[in-house]
Amino acid sequence: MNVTLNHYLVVSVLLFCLGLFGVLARRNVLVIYMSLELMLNAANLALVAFSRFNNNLNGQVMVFFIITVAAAEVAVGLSLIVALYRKRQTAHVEDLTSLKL
Amino acid sequence: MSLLNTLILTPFLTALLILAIPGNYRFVIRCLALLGSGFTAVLGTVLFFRYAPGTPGYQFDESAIWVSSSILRLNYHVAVDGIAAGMLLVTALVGFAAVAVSWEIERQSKLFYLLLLMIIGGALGAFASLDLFFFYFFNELALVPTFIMIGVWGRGEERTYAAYKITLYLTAGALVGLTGLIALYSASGASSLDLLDLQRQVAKTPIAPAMQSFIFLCLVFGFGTLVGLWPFHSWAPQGYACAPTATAMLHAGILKKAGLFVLLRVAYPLLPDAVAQWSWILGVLCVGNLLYCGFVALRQRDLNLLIGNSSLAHMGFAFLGLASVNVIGITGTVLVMVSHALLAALSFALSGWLRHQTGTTDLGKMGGLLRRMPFIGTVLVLCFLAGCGVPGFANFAGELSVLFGAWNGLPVIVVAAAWAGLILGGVYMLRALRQILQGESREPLKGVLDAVGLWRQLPFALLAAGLLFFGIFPNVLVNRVKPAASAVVRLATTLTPAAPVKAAPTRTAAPAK
Amino acid sequence: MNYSLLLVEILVAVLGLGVLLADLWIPAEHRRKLGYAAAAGLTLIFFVGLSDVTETSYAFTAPGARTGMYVFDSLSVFFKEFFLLAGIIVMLLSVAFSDRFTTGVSEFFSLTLFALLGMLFAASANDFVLMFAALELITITFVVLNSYQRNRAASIEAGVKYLILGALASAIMVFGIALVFGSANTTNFNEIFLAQKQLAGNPVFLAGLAMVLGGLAFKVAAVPFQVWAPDVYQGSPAPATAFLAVGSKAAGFVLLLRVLFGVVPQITAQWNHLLVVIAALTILYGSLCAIPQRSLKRLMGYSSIANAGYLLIGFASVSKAGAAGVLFYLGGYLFTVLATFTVLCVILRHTDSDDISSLAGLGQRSPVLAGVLSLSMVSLAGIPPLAGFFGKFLLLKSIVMLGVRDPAYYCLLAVALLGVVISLYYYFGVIKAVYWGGGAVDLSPIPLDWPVRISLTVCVLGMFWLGVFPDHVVKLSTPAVEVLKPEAPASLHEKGR
Amino acid sequence: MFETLFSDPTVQFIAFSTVKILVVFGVVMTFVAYAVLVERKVSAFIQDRVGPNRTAPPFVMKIPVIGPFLVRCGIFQPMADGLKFILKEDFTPDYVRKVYFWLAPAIAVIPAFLTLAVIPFGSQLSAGPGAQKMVIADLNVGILYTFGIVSLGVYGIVLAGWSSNSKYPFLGGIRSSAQMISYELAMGMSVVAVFLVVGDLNLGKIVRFQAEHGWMILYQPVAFLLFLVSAFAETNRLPFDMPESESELVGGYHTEYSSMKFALFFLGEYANMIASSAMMVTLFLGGWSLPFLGEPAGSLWGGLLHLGIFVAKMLVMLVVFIWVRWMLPRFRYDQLMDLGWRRFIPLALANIVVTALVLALVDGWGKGT
Amino acid sequence: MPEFTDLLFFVFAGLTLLFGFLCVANPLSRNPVTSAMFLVLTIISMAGLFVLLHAFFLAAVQILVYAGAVMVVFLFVIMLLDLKEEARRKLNRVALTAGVLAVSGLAAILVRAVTAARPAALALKAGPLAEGDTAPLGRILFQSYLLPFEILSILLLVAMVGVILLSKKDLR
Repeated sequence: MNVTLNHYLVVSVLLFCLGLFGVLARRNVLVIYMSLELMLNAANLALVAFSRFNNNLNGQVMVFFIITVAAAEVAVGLSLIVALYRKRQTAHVEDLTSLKL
Repeated sequence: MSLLNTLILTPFLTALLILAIPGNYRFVIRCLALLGSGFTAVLGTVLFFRYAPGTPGYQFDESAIWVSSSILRLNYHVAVDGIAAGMLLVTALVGFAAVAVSWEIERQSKLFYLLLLMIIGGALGAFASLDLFFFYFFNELALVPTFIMIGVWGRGEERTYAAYKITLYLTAGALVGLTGLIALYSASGASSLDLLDLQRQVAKTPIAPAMQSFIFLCLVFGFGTLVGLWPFHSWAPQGYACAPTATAMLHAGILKKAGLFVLLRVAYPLLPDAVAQWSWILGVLCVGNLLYCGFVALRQRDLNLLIGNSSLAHMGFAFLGLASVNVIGITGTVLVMVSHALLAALSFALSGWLRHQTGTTDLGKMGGLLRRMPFIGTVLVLCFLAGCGVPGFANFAGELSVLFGAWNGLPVIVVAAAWAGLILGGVYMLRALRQILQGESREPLKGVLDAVGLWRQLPFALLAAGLLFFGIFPNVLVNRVKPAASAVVRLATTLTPAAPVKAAPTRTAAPAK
Repeated sequence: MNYSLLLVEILVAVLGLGVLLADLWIPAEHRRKLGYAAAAGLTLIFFVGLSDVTETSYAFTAPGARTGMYVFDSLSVFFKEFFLLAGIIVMLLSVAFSDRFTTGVSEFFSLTLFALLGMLFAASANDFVLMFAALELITITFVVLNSYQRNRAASIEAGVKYLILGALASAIMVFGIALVFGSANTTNFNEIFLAQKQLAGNPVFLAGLAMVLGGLAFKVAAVPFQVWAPDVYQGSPAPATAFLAVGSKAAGFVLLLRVLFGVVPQITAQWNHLLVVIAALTILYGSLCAIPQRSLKRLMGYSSIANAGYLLIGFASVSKAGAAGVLFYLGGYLFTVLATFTVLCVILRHTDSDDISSLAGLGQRSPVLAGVLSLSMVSLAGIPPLAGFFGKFLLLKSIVMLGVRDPAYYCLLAVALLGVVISLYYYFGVIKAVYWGGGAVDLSPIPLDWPVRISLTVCVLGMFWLGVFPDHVVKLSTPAVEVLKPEAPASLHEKGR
Repeated sequence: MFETLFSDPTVQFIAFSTVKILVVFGVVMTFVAYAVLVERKVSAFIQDRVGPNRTAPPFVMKIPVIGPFLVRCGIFQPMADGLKFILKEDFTPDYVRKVYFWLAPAIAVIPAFLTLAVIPFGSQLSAGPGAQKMVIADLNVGILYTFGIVSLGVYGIVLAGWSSNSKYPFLGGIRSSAQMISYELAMGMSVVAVFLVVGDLNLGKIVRFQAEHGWMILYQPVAFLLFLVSAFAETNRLPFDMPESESELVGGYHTEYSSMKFALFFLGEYANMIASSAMMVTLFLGGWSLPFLGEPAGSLWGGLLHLGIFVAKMLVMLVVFIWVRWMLPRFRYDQLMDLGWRRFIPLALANIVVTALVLALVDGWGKGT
Repeated sequence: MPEFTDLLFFVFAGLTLLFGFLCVANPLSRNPVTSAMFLVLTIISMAGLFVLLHAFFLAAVQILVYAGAVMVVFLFVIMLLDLKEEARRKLNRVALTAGVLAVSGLAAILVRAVTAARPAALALKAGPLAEGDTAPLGRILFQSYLLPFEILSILLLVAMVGVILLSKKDLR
């Protein structure tokens, strides 16, 4: 059995769905954030696989960008979560209640 | 600048001038508003009498390209035919009267006159527009001022509710009507909302019957709501009851007519197949206006609600004339429109005076006022007699024409209408007169004042004079209206030859005369 | 490489960096003036930076593509003008609002400029990679801007919500881009356009496209990606909310226009029912949920959802007229929303509450503010003679006739009309509060400083200009959509007249 | 059969790699053990003491001349230390987070060894087609690999601090992660300039470049300085041993550790030192080359010579590490961060820009492979 | 030796998925630190997949940036906040089931899409171009993709400014 593009894509899709599940099911902001990273990584895997099988490097450049963006996002996000924690002593989405009807 | 443009622009320019004046210069503001609206009234009268009677077609034609692009082509196009001439005249007159009776406004008068002038300008623009987009545009200008005026200067605890109700009903109706207009734009293939372009295009290639029906129903129900077509009428009495005098005058007198105006101008000439198929709806629903609203008026203990409901009943005549689809009926409709404009405005002006003096509109709390305010009492008698359809007033001519016109196709409804209009109307109008003017003069009403002096009497006199003038010389109006009405009827009865029109349940199309 | 195409972007970037650096040498009490300087700079860029478009030009060609990833055409210029104008007004707003920030006043200006930069790039994106980069710049900048008042719990929470949901949308979009890249072997818009016939049958491509659109739907707050909007609008500082409502939304829409009509028009035509459903649901959601709101900012959040729904009508029509309607509507929306937020900024300075009841007595306190707020509500509600009306007119016009062939459009039309009527209720609720809302305690007049006056004047003039003399903007938007190539769906063709 | 199997290049590759891994591991372990001894000796020398000089198995003293000398050198001290670590009671406090408490030392020590995989210890062992390069993994992105692995080393310390569930270890763990991340940046940026000059990320090629054109320290003295100082910070050595600083944090992240687990941290620290030294030698000090020995070895002996050169240079660097430890006082934490972020990173950036400009001006655009 | 790399693929893919699962839905522990550590492992095994796809540079960057920097910061924050709440909160079973169903549905659709799209026998046809080495990647990055690169550099600046603003102490 030869490993083909589809194998990589299936792995990537499953990883993406795992991340999505984490976002939906978990209630801790930090874990949700990690699940989002997982989703971005799934996209990275798909891009690298496509890049390899389409025989060009454009996908890999895209991965480079995604990693950059993820790093920036994490930096801002974590500082925000810390600020939230300082203010509300929680990192739980269900406690984010000051903005309601 | 041409006469017509000046007429439309004067209120807006006056409003701009007022905007520039600080809010605490109340006297200056009021003078300016009176000046502007008075000038408008003069212009409206001049226009009416300079309109050459007896000729079909449009006069004072003015047009300019407004939007011209591949996706949309709209013109600013104003012109006057007989129907519009009459409406412009009464609009200008009622507008002046409305400004004149607004001396009672004390709070935020700058804003009040701004809004009032906007309504007047909008109504003038709507009646003068030949481009339907501008008709809609001008007509909707009144919406927000109405809302704010009822809310800020209105009366009663329920004024907020009434303001919302009137706004939501009118918007919903206008939007449905707008849908019809847009559909007309696209379906006609004229790629224009200019009435002349539309007529030309429709004469060449009529609109498909199914589409005609869609547009017609949109227009009837949409703009019908603006007129107070039963059963979409309930906003009107309550809204008028809560509105300040000037707003109620303009709204009941003028703005309501815009819906009828667009039906006459657009729905009838451009959609003959749909008229043939669907005009019975108006015939049926107008009974609701005539009878239902008549009976409701009968039960009212509040002067404003009574006037409001009776004005709805009068609109029943207008609808009946439309449903008749012949020259007499349509002419009658226009006469009703014009005369009712004066009548409704006068009624609300009087009721406003009474309320201001007595502090109530409850009929049961008034009485014996004729002795204390002879001038107002006299005008009130004149006004209510006109409302009953007594000969000698403008309404008589209109209602009679409508009944004659409708007799051909709709005899049953005519009987109902005549009964409702004359008997019911007579009953509640005369009863109200008795309760207000006759009988014991109650203790709290000792201090009431009559309208004294030219400035106070002028608006009432003006409107009453108008009623009498058109009652005595109806031909002045009929001469101007009839050619336009015949044109409408001619177009409305020219069916699409190829289209197989299914036999409608009640076919009301009468042959052109 | 023709760098002169990027003149505006380069100037804005330099301006942003300049503000950031100038902060080092400017004493704290003069930092507000940096905002004026930035606004002046933007005005200058607005007037001198944009050249006329003679032909569509491209820059930065990726390997394997025939055109560049940066496009300079009339559509992009239209939106660049839009964004710059929005940026100028938001900058004035920020200055007016800036005394409510405890720290980082000049950084706020600078970040606003960088968000603007992202929008400018989004207007010119001709490649999914550039689109992604531009959108991320916008998103992350807004995360910071939204949580700028970090001593307010609401602001922080707004930031966190925007962050999480924004990152989720980004992740979905990125995965979508990966699938699109994999199936098309390019991320260039023009290349995909040429290959769309083969790609239309490729499930990977379709899945990817759907995910990309999901990411864009987040930006414009369309159902089902709308949940963030009310919370974020309510919690964020007012200038940030204003820019979010206008700029970020418009950036989403320009990209939606490019992708749906410029890249995959055939697939869009097949998906027209989906667009109809989304537009209808968005309108309904926004309108219905707005009814019970008490906070003006939150109300604007729901209103922004509803407005996104109206804008989507233009997409559902799958026509150039619809696209032009979208452009015009956005133009009107710009002035309207910014007028609202300018008033809101001033009110927040004086009452410290954005509750609608706190507007009571505004009619007496400041007739100007009351008037402007009422005008913008009227415009939002879509009533003549203001900009909102003509925009709604254009959008409704684009679908009225489609109903004959496809009854779904009648349903959409009905929903849209219903939405307008409902919206009247809550917009007029604001007017009511302004003019006869009860419970006004403080009736002291509200003074207005000159940046606020400028901003208000510009917005009001803009609303009237677009409403009363729409010709100019219609003429601008018509050629702008010429670069798009929407194809009406087959079902609307088959019984051609 | 064995012959045929062994002629398969893949099997050959695996076999040689295994041998290399084993040898390197063994050598490094020995180095670690004796680095500790050297440390103690050097410190003794600097403080004018004698250092360990009497631990020995009983029979050694019996050997004439050599025996006492070896004992006095302390050559058996490391063995005794090792024995002590193994035999000591392995105490796990009750309140720690068990899993991570156990994992942390292992995580701390592994990356240090993995780093060594890409370092070219010598040129090659023999000439001809079968010549084996003296590097375990000849990666094209070698240096990035190193940095990646080094950055994983933080986890061990952070987890150790956190899992100990007590105040001082936690502070130590937090400090060290911040410190290591900060200096990783300066370190990474300092070597960018090196790559600009060489035009390749492969460590073997970098050494070959130096063999041909002279040592990198001549071209990039600033980068070397930055790298050197950052290496001290990365290995948590004095003057940057904030994570452990005994006087403030008791013992830092390994306060709660004892016995073999403590030994693993110890091992990790010294393995890191060795790896850093090897890296510096490779990047800046010419690797296995000497000014007059530029060519890759053509024979087994040449190869061994290169190996020797490399090890010698590495030892010198190790001694520098140790020497610095006993010469300089500890920094304050804010000074440390200030130095990293506000001095080194800008300096490294400037160095990159200057290097790039010089390269562009001297050679024109597009130099490199 | 293709079988060998195939074997490696299955090893790394299996590990990636396993660790990924343990990261988001660890049945034994809901401690965020555990999640973070498994995410690190996921990232590392994914780097292995990258190497199999000849994306060497990205494999290194993946470890360097994600595992070495991003996740450390994560861990840092988790530890600083010392979150214990997750453990004492009850799971919302309805939401969980709905989530599982929705996500598995999505997974089924996507897997079907990707497996249906291309013939499964598509072979590796990687030429020299697709080798993810530093130099070619750098060239394409700094020439063709210069514009997004520059935008992202501004993005990083924004992130830096933002982080400082959000987390520094109030200076009054």
